[in-house]
Amino acid sequence: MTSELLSDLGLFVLAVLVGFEVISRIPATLHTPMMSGANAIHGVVVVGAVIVAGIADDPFGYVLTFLAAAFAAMNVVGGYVVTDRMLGMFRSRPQARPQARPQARPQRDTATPGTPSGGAR
Amino acid sequence: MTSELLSDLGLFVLAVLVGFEVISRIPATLHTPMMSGANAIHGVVVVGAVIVAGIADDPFGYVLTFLAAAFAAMNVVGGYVVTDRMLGMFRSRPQARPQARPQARPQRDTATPGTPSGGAR
Amino acid sequence: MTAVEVTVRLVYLAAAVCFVLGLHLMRSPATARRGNLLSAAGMLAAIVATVVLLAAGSGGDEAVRPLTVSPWGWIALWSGLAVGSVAGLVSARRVEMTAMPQLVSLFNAVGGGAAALVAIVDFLRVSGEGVVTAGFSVPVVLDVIIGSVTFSGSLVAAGKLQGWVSGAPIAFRGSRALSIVSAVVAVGGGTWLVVTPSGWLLVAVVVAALAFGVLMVLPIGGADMPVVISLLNAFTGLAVAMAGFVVENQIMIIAGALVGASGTILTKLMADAMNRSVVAIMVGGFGTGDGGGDAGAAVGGTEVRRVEADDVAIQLAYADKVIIVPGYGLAAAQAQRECGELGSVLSERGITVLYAIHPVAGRMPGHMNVLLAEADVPYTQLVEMDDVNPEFATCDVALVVGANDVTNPAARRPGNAISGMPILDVDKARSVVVIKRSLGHGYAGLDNELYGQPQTGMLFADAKKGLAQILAAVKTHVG
Amino acid sequence: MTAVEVTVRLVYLAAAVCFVLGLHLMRSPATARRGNLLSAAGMLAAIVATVVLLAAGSGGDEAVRPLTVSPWGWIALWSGLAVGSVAGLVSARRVEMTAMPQLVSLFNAVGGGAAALVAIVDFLRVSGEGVVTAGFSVPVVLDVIIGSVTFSGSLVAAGKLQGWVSGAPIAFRGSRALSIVSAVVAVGGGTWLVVTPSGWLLVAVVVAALAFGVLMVLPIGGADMPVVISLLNAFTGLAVAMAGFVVENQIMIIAGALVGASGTILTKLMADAMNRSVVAIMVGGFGTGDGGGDAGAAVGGTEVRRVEADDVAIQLAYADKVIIVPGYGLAAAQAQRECGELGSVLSERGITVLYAIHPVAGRMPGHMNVLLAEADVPYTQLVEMDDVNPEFATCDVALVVGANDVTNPAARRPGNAISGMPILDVDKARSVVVIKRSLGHGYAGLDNELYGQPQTGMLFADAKKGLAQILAAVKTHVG
Ligand SMILES: NC(=O)c1ccc[n+]([C@@H]2O[C@H](COP(=O)([O-])OP(=O)(O)OC[C@H]3O[C@@H](n4cnc5c(N)ncnc54)[C@H](OP(=O)(O)O)[C@@H]3O)[C@@H](O)[C@H]2O)c1
Ligand SMILES: NC(=O)c1ccc[n+]([C@@H]2O[C@H](COP(=O)([O-])OP(=O)(O)OC[C@H]3O[C@@H](n4cnc5c(N)ncnc54)[C@H](OP(=O)(O)O)[C@@H]3O)[C@@H](O)[C@H]2O)c1
Repeated sequence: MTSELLSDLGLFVLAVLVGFEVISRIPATLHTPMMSGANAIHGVVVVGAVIVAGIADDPFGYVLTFLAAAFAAMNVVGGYVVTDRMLGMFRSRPQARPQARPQARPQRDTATPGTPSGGAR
Repeated sequence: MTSELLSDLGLFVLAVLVGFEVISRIPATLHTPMMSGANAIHGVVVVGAVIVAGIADDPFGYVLTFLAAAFAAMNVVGGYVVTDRMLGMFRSRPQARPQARPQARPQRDTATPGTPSGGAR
Repeated sequence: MTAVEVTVRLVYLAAAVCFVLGLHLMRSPATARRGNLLSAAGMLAAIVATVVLLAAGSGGDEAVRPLTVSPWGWIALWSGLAVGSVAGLVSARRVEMTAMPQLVSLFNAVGGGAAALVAIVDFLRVSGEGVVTAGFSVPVVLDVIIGSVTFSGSLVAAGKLQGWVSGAPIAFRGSRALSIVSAVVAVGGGTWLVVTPSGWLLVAVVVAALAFGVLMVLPIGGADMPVVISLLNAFTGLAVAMAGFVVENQIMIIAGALVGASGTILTKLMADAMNRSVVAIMVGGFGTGDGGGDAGAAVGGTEVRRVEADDVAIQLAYADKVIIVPGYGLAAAQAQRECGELGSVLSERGITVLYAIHPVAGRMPGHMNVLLAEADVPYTQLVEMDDVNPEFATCDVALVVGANDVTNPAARRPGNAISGMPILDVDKARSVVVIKRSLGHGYAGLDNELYGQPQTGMLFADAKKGLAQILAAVKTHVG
Repeated sequence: MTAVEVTVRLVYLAAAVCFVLGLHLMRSPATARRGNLLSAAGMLAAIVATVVLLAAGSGGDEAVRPLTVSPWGWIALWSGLAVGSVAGLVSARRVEMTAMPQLVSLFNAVGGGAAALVAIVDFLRVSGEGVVTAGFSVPVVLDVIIGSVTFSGSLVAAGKLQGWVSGAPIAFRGSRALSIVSAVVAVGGGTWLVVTPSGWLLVAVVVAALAFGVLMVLPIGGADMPVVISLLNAFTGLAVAMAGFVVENQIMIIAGALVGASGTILTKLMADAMNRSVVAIMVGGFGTGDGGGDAGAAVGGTEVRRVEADDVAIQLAYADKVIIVPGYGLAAAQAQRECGELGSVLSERGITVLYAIHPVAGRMPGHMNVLLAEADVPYTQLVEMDDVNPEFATCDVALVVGANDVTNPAARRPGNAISGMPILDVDKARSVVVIKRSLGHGYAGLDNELYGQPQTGMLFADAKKGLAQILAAVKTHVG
């Protein structure tokens, strides 16, 4: 094992730890955007596609480069855009709603009609 | 900058991120043991003291080695032991206490004597 | 190392920080969007840095074999990037919110595929040069296997959710045996490849892994797909990290590992919320697709009480507190806007309106939140299960819209498919109204005892139509 | 790399994982102890691996200069380790729980000192060989400065808490100027050192940094010390990470960075809980030491109502729900056992007993938890501020034991030293009993309006004695 490989392994392990820690205890509300956000991050494979372009030197290589670049770009662009779209929906509207009337509840038995149609199926 | 230094820098940065993430949202109850636990971890400097022993090659160096080793060992041993002692106190006793009597509260004005001595100072 | 190389490495580190902070910020709805932008900015920086590195003619493993891009290489790269970007952009912009999971799955597929391709290209070159070490071939094999499995598996998963492949568990005679054989071939061939590197062996491994991906996902019910997709998301992360090892690129290693780990945790959170184990799902469990049907069935022999939209409207209009319980049916009927509008009309009348969000209502975690947020429901009204459950006792009407399993009191008893799953305490409400098309079963295929209880009224309708009727009735009856 | 070197690196990685998991497990009381043990196991492995590496005669920066330990080196090392271990063990075993902060501070000091020494030794050797790069000298300088500041600063902090140095802010004419000068010398000298490496310059930097450490901590009030200690803890972590860069050792880099970051967050959490900024504390704020005194003062001119132990005992014995509010006075009087015993006697009578834990009650975060846990109070009875505040309205007696600022309603008004600090809503209780020695002020030096309110009775006594009297009275009056 070379020293580089060991260092890279160290980066890998620490990144795994960061990944574990950063996710714990997020609200369920955000599970799906979070999954989508993580999905966008693995679009970093586009970096690999760029490197592959530097490796390829025959038609077959170029085809694979094209494929890798297209796949990766789709992942990264689509991933971020769709996550942003999802998250954009989470803005809270400025809304001055009277939050729960102050305990002045009417006699509900009179207010609520007795759900007349009770026909069995 | 050498490649090694860059890798080490990467480890440093990722470890910082792990540190930030791992601490967020711990109960205040555990702040002090946590501080103490982190304190013990920087006792890893004992590894440095060992390396220094391999560097030192004159009496002055040996004196510094001794000091570094003593300091570091005190940190690491003391740190872990004291943290363990603190945490050992957090065991919950198995105790079948009647948790809040079921709403059968006596008229408290009769039950609680009227705190007689009201002398001003 | 040249100055460019050093700079690129530092940019990579900064990008890694952006990714982590981005995910961190996503933990709260208020900062989530900013987090995603930060992450995207880091990504852009990393990509640009890499392009610059290649253009400067350096990079590659330790500058032993410096990378230079031929004109054809640039053409392939840029045209690929352009095509992929447009495809990603358009699909992301156009997708319906209910079709999210399949799109994410598609992105997983292409991500995993790209990771596998990276390893394949580099392996072909390196093995051509004849110096393959285990430190190189092991990540190649892992990358190719994981990437290929993710590619085909994610495509199948997306197809199932989209309805192109049947959502029901598909198993043919010998399919299990075949999937075992393909796994053995992939792993065995991979091991052999490490010992004696060869291009043909690589092809065999790829084919076997692709087959395994398909065979792994086919027998899983469509309703379990979200968990599967989350798992494949983590897989793709791992594949990318392995690709990072192959081309010795740190940002791919870090980002891939980050996604691999966080995706794993997410998968576990999702599975936990459904009271199942990831293993059970992957092996193929009780998931039975989203079967509708058997409309005539009575609940355990009991009769149910039908109600009409007008009744419901009046009940709602004169309530003090209404809790709306959305479920998969809301998503299936695309009724989120009607639901949100009803909520806001009631709110305007001074009625306290809450939405009870069960963690696994719908078909993906947070499904309901995303839908309702799309319909402009303020997220302060979205209340998670543990917080909303005590509220049912004091609410006048609980309006269940297309939810079934998550309200089924049977979960409190042992011995059935949802035993132990935490549920919404809808049955504690003074009055319950359920909107669904029939007495059909939910995902777990169980009768719902709630429907037979005296305080429950059933409004048999498609969720979108039913809500629209109620909304109209509310407006008519209480100008 | 030799096989030993590779193995050591892998062990280091495993140790790093142990440290992180250890900290992670410490987030919950149930698993905290296991976490600490895991962390210790990782530490042991890392140390043993390093010793093996040295014994095998390899290691060091890239094997360019392999490390070998001379017999004298081994002697110095082992005797140092032995002395340090015994000192650490004995002090950790013997320390009173109330003296925790000063001990942690002492460990910070020696840790920082060791980190500085590591850099000094390596610098002397490398500069002797005449090949000092910036990549080497920059971490050396950072390590030496941070390590030295931590060393002297932590010693002063410990001295203040232990009472060896006055807890009051110490400032003499020109002390601020002197501290600025020492900082300038340290940083300037350090910069110079990077340009032209020299042993004497290093000595100057060390001396200046030591002086700065002392001058930085002296003007800070004793009561602010816990925040300072936490900050110095983070500093030590950083110094160790820098030492790791100096000797190119990965586990030191990782563990040091981990502590540096987590320590920083902890410091911020502590300061936040006191409604102060870390900067304000370090620059020297309103902290005025733990002054007792001015026993005769009436609260804002109002008269207070005195009560006796017997009254309190009867009130408690016939209550349904009692909330005990411990504060610094409890720690100062070492009255935790009496407090816990009173609580358990009341519990046995079927009374609901809760302990209201304010985050900054006492003089370090979690101070009260640690004390009460020592006195065997079950941690289910320890309720944090936000959870316990609603309980006061329904409690019969709130028993305040040596707490002052954390109960002062003045915090709800702007314009005073504790404005905005969250407080315990003790004044909402039907009846309040305060045990303290006098009407003396707390840490913030403010009158407490609670004491003048009609429902409040004052029991003037040392907390330990007062509680013992109440306990005796409870036992007598209600056999
Ligand atoms: N969220 C996740 O991550 C996830 C992932 C996989 C599986 N699951 C599982 O999915 C279930 C979720 O529970 P749930 O209560 O949300 O849904 P559910 O139990 O699956 O029930 C959905 C109900 O909606 C009704 N429905 C379908 N289309 C409708 C339409 N157009 N209009 C009105 N109603 C319609 C169906 O009844 P009719 O046919 O009678 O209309 C069905 O009973 C749980 O069992 C959970 O474990 C969740
Ligand atoms: N927890 C932390 O991390 C931390 C760190 C630094 C500063 N602080 C600050 O410290 C304060 C903590 O509030 P607190 O309410 O716990 O304490 P406090 O406001 O400082 O008051 C403590 C009280 O205990 C009394 N006392 C002292 N010795 C006693 C003894 N032997 N027996 C009985 N009573 C005794 C004193 O009154 P008598 O003299 O009349 O007896 C004093 O008023 C806050 O202002 C907080 O910001 C906290």
